[in-house]
Amino acid sequence: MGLLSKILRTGIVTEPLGAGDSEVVHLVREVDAEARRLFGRALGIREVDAGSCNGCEIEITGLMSPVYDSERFGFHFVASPRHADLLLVTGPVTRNMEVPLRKTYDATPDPKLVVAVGDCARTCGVFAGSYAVAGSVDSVIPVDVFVDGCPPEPAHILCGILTALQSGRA
Amino acid sequence: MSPWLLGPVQAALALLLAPGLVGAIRWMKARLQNRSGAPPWQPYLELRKLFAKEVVVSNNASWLFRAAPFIVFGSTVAVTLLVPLLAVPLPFDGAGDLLVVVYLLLLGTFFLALAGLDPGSPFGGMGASREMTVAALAEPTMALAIFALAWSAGSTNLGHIAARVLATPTEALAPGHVLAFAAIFVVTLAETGRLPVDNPATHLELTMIHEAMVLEYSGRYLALIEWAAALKLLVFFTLLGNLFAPWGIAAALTPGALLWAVLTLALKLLALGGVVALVETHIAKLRLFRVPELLSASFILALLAVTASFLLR
Amino acid sequence: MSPELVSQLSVGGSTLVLLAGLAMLWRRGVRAHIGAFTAQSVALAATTAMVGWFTGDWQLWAVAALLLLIKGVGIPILLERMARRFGTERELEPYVNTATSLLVGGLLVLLAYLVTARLVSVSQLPTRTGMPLAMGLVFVSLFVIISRKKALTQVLGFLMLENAVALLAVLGTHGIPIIVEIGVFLDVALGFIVMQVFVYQIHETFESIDVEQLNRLRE
Amino acid sequence: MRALFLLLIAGYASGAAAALALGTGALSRWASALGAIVGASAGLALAAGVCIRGAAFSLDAPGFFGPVGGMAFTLDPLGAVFLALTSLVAAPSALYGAGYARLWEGRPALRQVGFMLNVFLLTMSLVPLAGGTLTFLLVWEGMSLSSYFLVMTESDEPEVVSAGQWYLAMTQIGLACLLGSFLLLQSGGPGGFSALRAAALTLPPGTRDAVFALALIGFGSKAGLIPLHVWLPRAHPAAPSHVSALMSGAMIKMGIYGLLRVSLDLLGGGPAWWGGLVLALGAVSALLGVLYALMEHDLKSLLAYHSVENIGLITMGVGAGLLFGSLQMPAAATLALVAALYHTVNHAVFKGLLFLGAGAVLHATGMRDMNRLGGLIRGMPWTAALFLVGSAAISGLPPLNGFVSEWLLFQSLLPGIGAPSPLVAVLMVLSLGMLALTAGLCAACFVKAFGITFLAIPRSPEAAAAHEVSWSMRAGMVVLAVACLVLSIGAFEIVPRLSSFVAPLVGVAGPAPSFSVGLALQTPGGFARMSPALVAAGLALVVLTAWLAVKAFASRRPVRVGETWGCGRVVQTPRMEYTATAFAEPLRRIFAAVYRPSEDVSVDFHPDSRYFVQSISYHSAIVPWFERYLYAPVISRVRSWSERVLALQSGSAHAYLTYLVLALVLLLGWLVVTGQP
Repeated sequence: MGLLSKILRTGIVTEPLGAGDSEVVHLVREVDAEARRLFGRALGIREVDAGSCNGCEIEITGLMSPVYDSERFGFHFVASPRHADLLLVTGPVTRNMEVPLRKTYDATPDPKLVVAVGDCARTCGVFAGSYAVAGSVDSVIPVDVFVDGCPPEPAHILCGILTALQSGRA
Repeated sequence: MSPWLLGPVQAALALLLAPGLVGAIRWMKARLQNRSGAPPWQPYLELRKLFAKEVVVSNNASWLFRAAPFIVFGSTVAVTLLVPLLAVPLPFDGAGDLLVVVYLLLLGTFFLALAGLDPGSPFGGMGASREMTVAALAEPTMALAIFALAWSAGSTNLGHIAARVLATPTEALAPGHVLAFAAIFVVTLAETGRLPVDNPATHLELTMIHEAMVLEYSGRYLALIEWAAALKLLVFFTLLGNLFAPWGIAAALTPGALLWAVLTLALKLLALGGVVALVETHIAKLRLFRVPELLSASFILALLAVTASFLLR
Repeated sequence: MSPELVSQLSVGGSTLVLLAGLAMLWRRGVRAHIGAFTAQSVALAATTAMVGWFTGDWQLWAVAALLLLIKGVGIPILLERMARRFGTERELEPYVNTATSLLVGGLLVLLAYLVTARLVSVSQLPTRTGMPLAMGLVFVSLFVIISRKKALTQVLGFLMLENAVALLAVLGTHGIPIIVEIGVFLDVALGFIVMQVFVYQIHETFESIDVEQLNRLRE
Repeated sequence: MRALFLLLIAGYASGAAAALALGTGALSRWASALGAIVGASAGLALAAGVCIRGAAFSLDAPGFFGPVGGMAFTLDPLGAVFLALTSLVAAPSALYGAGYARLWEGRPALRQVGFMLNVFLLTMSLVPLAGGTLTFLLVWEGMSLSSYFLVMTESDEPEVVSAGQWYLAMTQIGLACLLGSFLLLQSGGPGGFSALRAAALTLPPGTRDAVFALALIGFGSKAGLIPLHVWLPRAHPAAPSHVSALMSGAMIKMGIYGLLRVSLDLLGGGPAWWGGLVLALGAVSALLGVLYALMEHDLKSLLAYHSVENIGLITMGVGAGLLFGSLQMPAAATLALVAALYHTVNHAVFKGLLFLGAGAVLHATGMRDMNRLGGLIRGMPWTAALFLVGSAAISGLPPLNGFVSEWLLFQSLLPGIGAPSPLVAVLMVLSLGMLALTAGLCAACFVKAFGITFLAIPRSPEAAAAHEVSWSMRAGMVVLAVACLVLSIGAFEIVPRLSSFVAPLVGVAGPAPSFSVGLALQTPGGFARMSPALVAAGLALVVLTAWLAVKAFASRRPVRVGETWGCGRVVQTPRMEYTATAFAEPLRRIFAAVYRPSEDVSVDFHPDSRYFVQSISYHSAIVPWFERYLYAPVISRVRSWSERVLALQSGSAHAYLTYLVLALVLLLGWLVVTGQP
């Protein structure tokens, strides 16, 4: 019963989402109304690591922690792109990950969104010009929102996703 | 309300409550993990979204892949016609008993496993193989627990069992009943893919059993399968609730009694959901080859239940 | 208390006692075994008290209290200390894996039911219905002793056997006189102390309480 | 009735004659098949006539063999059920065989198969018709020999020859036991069954037990009960598919018929240990049958092991019936025997369908190994759908007939738990647990069999190039598939009729307990009610409404065909799929105590560097308990004895003459000593 009493003692630790600063989040493509209406309250996210150094991954796992708790917005992380509505892509697209990333994009049913997380996703960051990098994420698949930062805070990633949905709810 | 209308009303009610039950369990688990979590009605929104989404089907899949969701959903809904959700004089009680319920659920598992194999991905094959292994090992426990119940109630038809326990309240505390309840609870955790056997919230394909089979489904097919899985959980909870503690079930089909029956049913489902949430917060997933130990323990519980019902003959 | 309520309660009580025995077969950790033994002793004391209340015999109440005191509290504390000193690492791979030993346990209960069927039909006492399960526990505890490698687990097996016999006595004959009961407790305490010394010696010579090491003693 | 009987014999005889006379072309194929179909339909009509009228039909030809004895044919309702199921499987198999036989066109084998098939069907149909000992043993041996020749059609492959040897040895041992059993039974009067029934009452208990034991061994070896089942997984895959469908569907049921005829009809029931032994044998056969079936990845031997499993289920019903009969529980005994009979008919239908399906797969791809099949549903949609119906039926899934008889079996074991003696109650609980485990494992095995063979990506070029089989083969399978559904829906009509056949055997005076109320089946004492028709209708209705609702409310977007999701791997090859061995691997580890699996993996690396693997070969085998620990010692001892006896064959004529004289003298001496007239 030690666990139960610890649970009761700590109580709910989820913090309300602060107003994210706008220059980190760049909306690239206008999301059509039907997708926004659908995904407003229920969104399946498939995280794709296209060659990232895992800095962004650690922040993304922060999303599922009790403090940021992305589930309260109706987001839940899914195992297969077939179940997903939004691809959370991190890292520059390496040569090996170019085909798998495109296959993942094709495997996701429409309507679908793509949020590219981290500087590498937009400008290949420190890995720019490397022999192993095929290019930034938007050169492989169409991207809706970029979230800058190396790595971006979980709050910013959350704002990025919410911006993609234009719901912007706190 | 004519008795024949009770069947479809029960089915509709079950369809309505099932996603809510899964949502409530997720909400309780979230609260036990100290986070606010999604609201309990989140599964309804997910189903609405899935029904509107596009369907992507693998090029290896055959017609069976597209027919399986309807068979799985249909067989589970057919079970809700047999299970005493609201009232005891069931119109369809003569059509099927507890064995028919078990075999209808097996029909759903059979076609879901085939649909898992169809696209030809290794995950689907792995999920199908493990799901059928667990289902096969849970059968003997289910059979013995059914007969422990049926033996003390004088019939395997669910209406009779519930009516019998309703008539003699001390029957519910008989050791045979309590042991059968424990055995069926373990089988519920195994059959509906809850924690000790299979983790419903996992993302790692290699540890999945139920979800590995449905990785290939999307759009409305996935919605049907998710809804059928929630319905199966509701059916098992109703079996646990209304067969072992049938108080609150309407004896007459008056609106007042029915309303009271819906209320007590919801309460029972929440209570059982709470127990499952607590169990899932406290224990970790069993390795696949420790699952037979859990199922043989539940078989022993069922065996003792039958023996106990001998002794009190 | 009407007779059939007593028979129902006696079956319930002896089922709880038997379940604690089977939990010993199922779980592997030594600490879990001690917990199972404590629960068993408490259930046994409760059943004895129930029978005492039904027959109105004060001796049974005294026996129940004694049971609770010695086996419910005393021995588990000693066991806990032994477990802490001799290392509570999990039961190594027992001779029979858990799934098979559970199935064997189930078969033993059915065998017990067969063995005591005639006995049950002969006796008129309302508590006769619990006797097959008590006999089942006798077989299960014997199986625990032969199928487990840890000396500590075998000690628990012996204590469980003693519990089973006590339950059988209570259910079969509504309790034997208090003097005999006290004699039984004394020999249990004595046996337990001897075993404690024995386990201590094993630990000293082999640094583990794995009974299999004893095979090395033959020349 | 007499005309139908003669038509039956004439049909099969004409089919056999046509096969011999009309050469090896298409004409001979169709003529022999037509003859068989005429004979089968005559048999079905005869059986239906007897079933509906309930009265026995008998025809005696006393002087047929002169002084030795006559042929006596009687058909009582119990025999009629077995004649019906034989004919029900015979007609579609013959139709299927006509298409299947194109394989042997232009070769003498076609003549042999055509002739032997008709002789086999004739003798098998006459077994339930036999009314006397001589007739019964004659047609029984005819059935065994003709099926032996059918198994040996492709006798150029070594394993077919060894299968034939196993099969012949086991059938002759069975015949020897039957001879012993009937001789003991007939120790008094002439050969007619009615005379035997009278004689059996006067037999001392010791002889009755001996008769029962010998009959159990003889009929058990034909039925394939566990210790005597070794020939079944060898002979069935070796025989042509429509023949194995007939063997599995109908021939092994003759073992059950014989057991029922001897133990219930001739001996009129016996002590409780008879039923207990048969029930225990059935439970063990069922569980071990399905466990061994799980480890097979050859489609036809998998189905053969499932025949052992289903025979186990039927024998459990027979055993329970015998047990309740001896405990004076007539209603429960009738229910158990009805469950056994109904499962016999159902198994004949869906096992015949499955074997024909496996034959179609073999015919189209030339392979039986499931690990090299796969994706056949695209090339062979009809066969896949029909095999799916067979798989769902055998796994006991609701709308089909397997479910109804398995439900009846469950309900028939239940009253046993309330039996007065605790040993019976414990036996019932254990056999109930084993029955449920068997049902679960059977469903798992058929997900493997159907899924790996027909779904996903073809694992070999032959599987990819598979095409649908000819219409006649498909027609045969469609008839059986429809029969599966009809037998389930019509249960409320069939079960009361079966119980009226069986009740007199178990000593139920007056009207037999009818187990059906309106559309539902009801067990004695109103213990359980279930209506297969309502369940099937309800299921169909709900699935239809779900389909319509989804079509109406779900999104209008067209279905997009994409690639299977495999974590984005670049290419999707058949080697990444699950195979039959991989599918059954968790169960193999869980039941390792029964299988004792042995695995050896050999890896050979690339010559240049140890880090690159050239090929990995994985071989795993399970311990064949019965062959290694029961049959091998017996065979080796028999061989050693035969070596010793070989010494007698010294080669000199004089030695042989002396043996003759010696024997004569001994015989006369014995006569003098015992003073026999």
